[in-house]
Amino acid sequence: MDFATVLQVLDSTVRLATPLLLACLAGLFSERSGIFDIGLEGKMLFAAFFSAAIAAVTGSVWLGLLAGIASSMALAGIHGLASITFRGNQLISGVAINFLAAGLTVVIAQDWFQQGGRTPSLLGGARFGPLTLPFAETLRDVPVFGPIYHDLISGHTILVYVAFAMVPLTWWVLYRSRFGLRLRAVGDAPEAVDTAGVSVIRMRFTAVAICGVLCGVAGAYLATALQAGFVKDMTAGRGYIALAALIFSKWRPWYALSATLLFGLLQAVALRYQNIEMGGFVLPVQVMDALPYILTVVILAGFVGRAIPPRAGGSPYVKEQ
Amino acid sequence: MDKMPRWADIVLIPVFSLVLAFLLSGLVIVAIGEDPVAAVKLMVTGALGSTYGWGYTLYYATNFLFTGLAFAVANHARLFNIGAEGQATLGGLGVAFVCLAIPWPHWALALPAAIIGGALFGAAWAFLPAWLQAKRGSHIVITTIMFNFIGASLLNYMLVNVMRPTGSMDPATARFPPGAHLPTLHDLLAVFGIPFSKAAPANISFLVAIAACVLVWLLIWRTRLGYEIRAQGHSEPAAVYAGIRPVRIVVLAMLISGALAGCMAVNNVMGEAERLVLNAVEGAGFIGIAVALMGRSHPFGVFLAAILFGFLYQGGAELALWTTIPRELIVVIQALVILFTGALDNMVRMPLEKLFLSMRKGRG
Amino acid sequence: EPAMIYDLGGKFDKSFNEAAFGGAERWSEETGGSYREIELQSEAQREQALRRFAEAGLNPIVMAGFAFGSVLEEVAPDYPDTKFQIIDMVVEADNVRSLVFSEHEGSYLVGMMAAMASETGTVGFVGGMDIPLIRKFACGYVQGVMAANPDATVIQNMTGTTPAAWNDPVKGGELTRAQISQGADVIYAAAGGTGVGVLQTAADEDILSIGVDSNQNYLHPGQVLTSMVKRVDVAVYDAFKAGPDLETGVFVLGLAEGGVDYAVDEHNEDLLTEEMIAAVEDAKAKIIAGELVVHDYMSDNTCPVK
Amino acid sequence: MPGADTAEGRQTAAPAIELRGISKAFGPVQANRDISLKVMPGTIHGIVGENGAGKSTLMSILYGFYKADAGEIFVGGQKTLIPDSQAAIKAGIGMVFQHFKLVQNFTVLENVILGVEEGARLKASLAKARGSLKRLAEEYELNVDPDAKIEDLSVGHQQRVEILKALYRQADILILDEPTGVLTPAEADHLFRILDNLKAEGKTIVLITHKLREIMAVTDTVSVMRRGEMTATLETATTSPEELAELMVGRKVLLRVDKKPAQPGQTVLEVEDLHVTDEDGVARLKGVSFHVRAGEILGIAGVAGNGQSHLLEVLGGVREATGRIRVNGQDIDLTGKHSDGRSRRARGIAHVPEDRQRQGLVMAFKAWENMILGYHHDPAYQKNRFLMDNAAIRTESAASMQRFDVRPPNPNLAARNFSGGNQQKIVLAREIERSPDLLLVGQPTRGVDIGAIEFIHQSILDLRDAGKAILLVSVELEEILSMSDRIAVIFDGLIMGERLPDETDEKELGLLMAGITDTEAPPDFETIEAALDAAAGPGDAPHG
Ligand SMILES: Nc1ncnc2c1ncn2[C@@H]1O[C@H](COP(=O)(O)OP(=O)(O)OP(=O)(O)O)[C@@H](O)[C@H]1O
Ligand SMILES: Nc1ncnc2c1ncn2[C@@H]1O[C@H](COP(=O)(O)OP(=O)(O)OP(=O)(O)O)[C@@H](O)[C@H]1O
Ligand SMILES: [Mg+2]
Ligand SMILES: [Mg+2]
Repeated sequence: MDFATVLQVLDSTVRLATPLLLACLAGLFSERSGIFDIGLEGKMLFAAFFSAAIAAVTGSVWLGLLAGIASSMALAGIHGLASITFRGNQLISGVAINFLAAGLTVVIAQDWFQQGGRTPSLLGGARFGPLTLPFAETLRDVPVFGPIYHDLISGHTILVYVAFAMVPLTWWVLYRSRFGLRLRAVGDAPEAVDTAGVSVIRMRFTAVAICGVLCGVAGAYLATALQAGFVKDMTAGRGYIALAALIFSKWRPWYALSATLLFGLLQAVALRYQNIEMGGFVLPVQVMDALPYILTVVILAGFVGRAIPPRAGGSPYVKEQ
Repeated sequence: MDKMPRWADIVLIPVFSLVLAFLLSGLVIVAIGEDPVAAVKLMVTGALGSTYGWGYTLYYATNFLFTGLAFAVANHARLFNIGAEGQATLGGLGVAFVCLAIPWPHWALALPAAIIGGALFGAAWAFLPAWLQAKRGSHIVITTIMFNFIGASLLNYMLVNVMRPTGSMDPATARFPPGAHLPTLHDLLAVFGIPFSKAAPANISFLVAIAACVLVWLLIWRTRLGYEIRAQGHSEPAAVYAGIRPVRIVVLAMLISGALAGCMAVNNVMGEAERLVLNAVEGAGFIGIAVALMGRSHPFGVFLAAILFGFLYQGGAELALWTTIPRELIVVIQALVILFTGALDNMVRMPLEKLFLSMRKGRG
Repeated sequence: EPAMIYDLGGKFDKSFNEAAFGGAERWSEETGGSYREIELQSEAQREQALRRFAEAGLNPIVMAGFAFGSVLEEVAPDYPDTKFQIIDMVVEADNVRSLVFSEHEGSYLVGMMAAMASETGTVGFVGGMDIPLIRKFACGYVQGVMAANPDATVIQNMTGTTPAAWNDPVKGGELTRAQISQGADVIYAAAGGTGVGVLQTAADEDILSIGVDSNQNYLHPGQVLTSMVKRVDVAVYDAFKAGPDLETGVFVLGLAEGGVDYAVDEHNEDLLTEEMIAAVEDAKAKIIAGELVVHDYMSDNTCPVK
Repeated sequence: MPGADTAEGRQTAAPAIELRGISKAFGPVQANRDISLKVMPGTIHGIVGENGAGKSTLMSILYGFYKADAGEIFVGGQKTLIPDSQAAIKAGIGMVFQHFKLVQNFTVLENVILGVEEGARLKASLAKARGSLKRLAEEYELNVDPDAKIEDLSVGHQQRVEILKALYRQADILILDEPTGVLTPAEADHLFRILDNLKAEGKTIVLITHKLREIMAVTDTVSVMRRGEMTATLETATTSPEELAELMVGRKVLLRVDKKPAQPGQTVLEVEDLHVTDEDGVARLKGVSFHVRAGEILGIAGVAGNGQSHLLEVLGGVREATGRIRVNGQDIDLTGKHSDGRSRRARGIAHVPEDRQRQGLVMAFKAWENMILGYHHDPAYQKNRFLMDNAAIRTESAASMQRFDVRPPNPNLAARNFSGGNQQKIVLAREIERSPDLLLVGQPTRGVDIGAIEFIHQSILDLRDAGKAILLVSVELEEILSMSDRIAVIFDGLIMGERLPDETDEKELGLLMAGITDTEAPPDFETIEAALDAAAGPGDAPHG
């Protein structure tokens, strides 16, 4: 594998990892506050649709992004209502949200655009274009660093940089800010937060809202940056993979980055080397297709070990039975 | 010491929740310019108004019963088995092997063999995630998600490259021999002189599923293993104190769960399609999660929830057949039903509890 | 009143089912007639839809997809007065019209065009799922490429193994990029909704793509080399028009019958050189005349070229 | 010096806290009924009452944790609305809950600042809190490492953190709910000295406890609660433990253990050179040897965290170990398939674990299901090869709950719906009713009211008198001294020595517990204190 190929695979890794990373960090905020969220998939899908739809109608990708975020937050609001206010089952609520998004996006898309549950293709300003970082062209010919900078680091859409910037930001918020302290506390010992005079409900709603924002960005990334429009079910299970990455990363931001990059890399490699010949025998495409998943299990079993979720995760905060 | 009579909790709350879900669904139907009353009528008559409708409703319900029970058993041990989809896929493979291996003389022989085949394959697919969880602490949610994908790849490979009859366009196995065809409810009820639609796919697997319900109920609440599973699920330290080995419970609970999921193939693969096709499970594994959670992991609750979802599926099919309501709208209705009955139930419960409490106080 | 049954992909799958839908709509517009339709949600509904429509007196009933074969075999004899038309599969029954398309022939032609349009000598193929039908597309395509440029390389990829494989434009886009990085500059997509992503990414990366089933040239004018059209729309239109008098039997719709073809319109005419058109038309004529036989993957489950 | 100058203050100043007509129901349970209470500033007020009397509920209402259904709260004479803890903190109220409200994986510092951070960034808050904590620690002798994780602290230290939390929030009124339930006598003494200091500063303290000794020693006034109502409020000086006990329970209670001399028989349990290393690789038992004979109680005294919990767990089959254990002369496997609780029970060992809510009971199980926990394989409970005989189990459980005076004696009630004392009785009933050869008991009366303590002690003594061997682990020196026939003191994974109860006293045992065997030159108090601090390793979970 030559250097250029490595760069291409890594470049692909970055693109594939970005939506996972955003969704994973989204889940991190929610679950750190004690609200489990298997509705990442649905929120992303919802945002993918609304961002594409609004971008298509207005011609502005930024309005699209806002719409995506708002729509994802609306679903997050339902999740919060069900699991915080009404102390419902968080898993059921998540499942319902996934269904709701899968159905509503297509119904609304058909109603609005009559294009078979798709949005029109986005053109020009209705899409996020690649950003060329400063000096990318000039530095291009510098050996090793040049290509890395030009091909791998530069040339992504803004949302990719946002996603990666979210990692240190999340870390800082989580471990260095008042909000983060309370967030971590509320996921581990809500009664401690409550008796310290902080509203558990407000903390959890805030966390769920942040989750909505990040899922919104992830969905918008899929529909308006990577692709140019919405296609039904276009999240294709990425929400579940993000959930797996979240557990993999043991609910920590830097680990989340590594986990999603790992998933991205495994996929990029599997896509790039789909037809591998081993001594005259061509590995069936199905093996390569399953490879990322198999490797995930192997790595999980071999190196990662036990993941302990936030202690109060998954259960509503109930003071009185 | 309860705040509300049990019947209110079991009957009133689900009914009110359902009504809410349907009201909201009605609004969505109005929004896209259709008649909600007619739609609901069509769903109800289509799904419950004839033996034909019941035949389909029960067919779907059977699938959800198996996957719902599968999730419920694991859930009693606090294992979130998200992998019923993959386990049922593999169960299909097992059932197909059994059905194609021997020219079965009679279904009465083929059925138990197929149950064993499906259960074994389903259980096998659950084993590794279970073992990894028990021994290595690998989170069962990740491993079962991964095994769903791996299972899909495996099935794809088997159907396209191994089990497909040459020259066939369809990535599916050959038809099962007639001796492996299961009697439908039409055939079964005809024995008792009860007329039942011939066209509907509900078959003897429904009875197998009901038997599975009873067995799961016995297992969980009447056997030592069930006792140990529940103890482990509620409190691992207490289980260890009681001399219960967590590794054993995790593995056993998942094997049973996988076996139940695998048994679903007896219904859809052997009973309905009579051959194995790609994606035969069609998301029933995920519906099973909702069914089990809505049924509070109790076989009877799972039964009711499965029937509800069978109704939604068949009613939805009727909508799709006779109206221009898009099929995704049915998904929306399902979502609302799950949301209101499963997650927003307290929205109904809280005011009801207050009502009952004040009534009790009023009385004395 | 005729009826149309779409396969699980749904009538807006941007390719096969959507073409069928297009044919039905055209009939409805032209004749003012109405028709029934259903988009299946589950395997069990195949038989259900067939029976329910037949019992309701709908005639003819058209279904799109090979997966109906096994069910139709059972159902058709029960409704001798109803005519059925199945696309992509042969069902032997008196009241069934079976239509199979020679996708390999159409794919052969676009393969030739791909090879001729390619500057790098490397072209790509993105399929939805590794199933025989898609292999048939791929095999015809590769033969065409090799015919035009024996030294060419064809990179073949499949998207996945779950139904999501047909609706994952993001993965389609990523596969496209992977193929581009390996030198491909023309990519043929036979992957439903995933193909939308292939065409999009190809346009973004300034290479050429080839659409499938419907004419997809308009999606990215000037950047889609051509589309391998499969006239499912015509098949449906004709069946609806014939009504209950639909002629039954097995029909193979190849280049000769106009069942498959490559698309030329205002969106891609600038991309096609005269030389290209000449070569392709020549091959087309030969195939129609029977002088050139494109190997059909389905005939023996193998492809003579890689 | 309680009394002297506060007496006249009481006439002039407004009460620090006044509750009027507080009522609170949890669903159908009326936890507090029309309760009124006045506490004068600068005094220590005690509250006693049976388990479930409503003490914690009342104080939680004052702290804004629960909302009262009816009633008013006055703080410093001002009517104050306390809808949440924020409001309580503002009103100068601090509370140390019965079940600590700490974030286990946070450091002490993080726990202290939680909710009262200085700004959006933590750095400044942490720095400031570090300074204040140091000052508070010096002022009140509240030493804790500010950077230690809570889960690594002993319960005693966790409690200090809770007190620091309240002081850091500048509480003038401090509520302590059963603070000494998990403390050693030395730790308790230390706590009471702190309380005295606080009182001297004019702070007001409310103390809930089951230990009448403590009430008599430190409070100025005391209230008694019974079944949700406030039945009496008395000047401590004018009452006696016996009177309080009777007010609480509604009958005369025997406050001293009344036991016959032991009649030891043959050796039942022999432990030789037992070693245990825990999950983190820390050696917890470093070669422990002892024996217990039939008909005697061996008490194990020690500061929590010195290995007694691990010892119990090894003997009970919850944990693997190396070394040698014999029961009735037969070797017991310490590792592998036959080292689990089931095998132990088959050998006649019964185990009342220290932590009843985590280990001893499945809180979601009904009482009858808990009554067979660990014995569910017993043939007596099986209907046939496959099914259990639930009806029989239920009947037997009801009878056995009746005998052990579990209230309510309803086998269909979930364990979590019983009060702490009654939960403990369920565990004891289960283990004792099987008449084991060897009974292991950990902290049998932790958090349990005096009525129940009397009963539990009597049940254990009855078993002893029936000729069974009993190993009693308790951090309550008083309990160890009054119950045991022999006492072994454990320190840092080693047995420091054995004493007979009549030939020793709390002071000597306290020194042994701190690892000091040289009784010739008794060290001064500070040294013992420091040694005990050091002795307190990672803590147990707060009791239930
Ligand atoms: N959060 C709650 N939800 C429901 N019931 C509760 C709750 N807290 C307490 N109760 C019930 O209220 C009653 C009073 O409980 P409380 O905890 O105040 O008693 P207590 O006097 O503190 O007992 P203990 O000495 O055991 O601590 C009991 O019957 C208890 O079961
Ligand atoms: N060396 C030992 N140390 C501790 N317990 C033991 C030992 N050997 C056997 N036991 C326990 O004593 C009980 C009876 O022992 P026995 O060997 O008769 O049973 P078993 O039927 O062989 O046990 P199992 O069915 O678990 O193999 C069992 O519960 C067993 O676990
Ligand atoms: Mg209390
Ligand atoms: Mg201890």
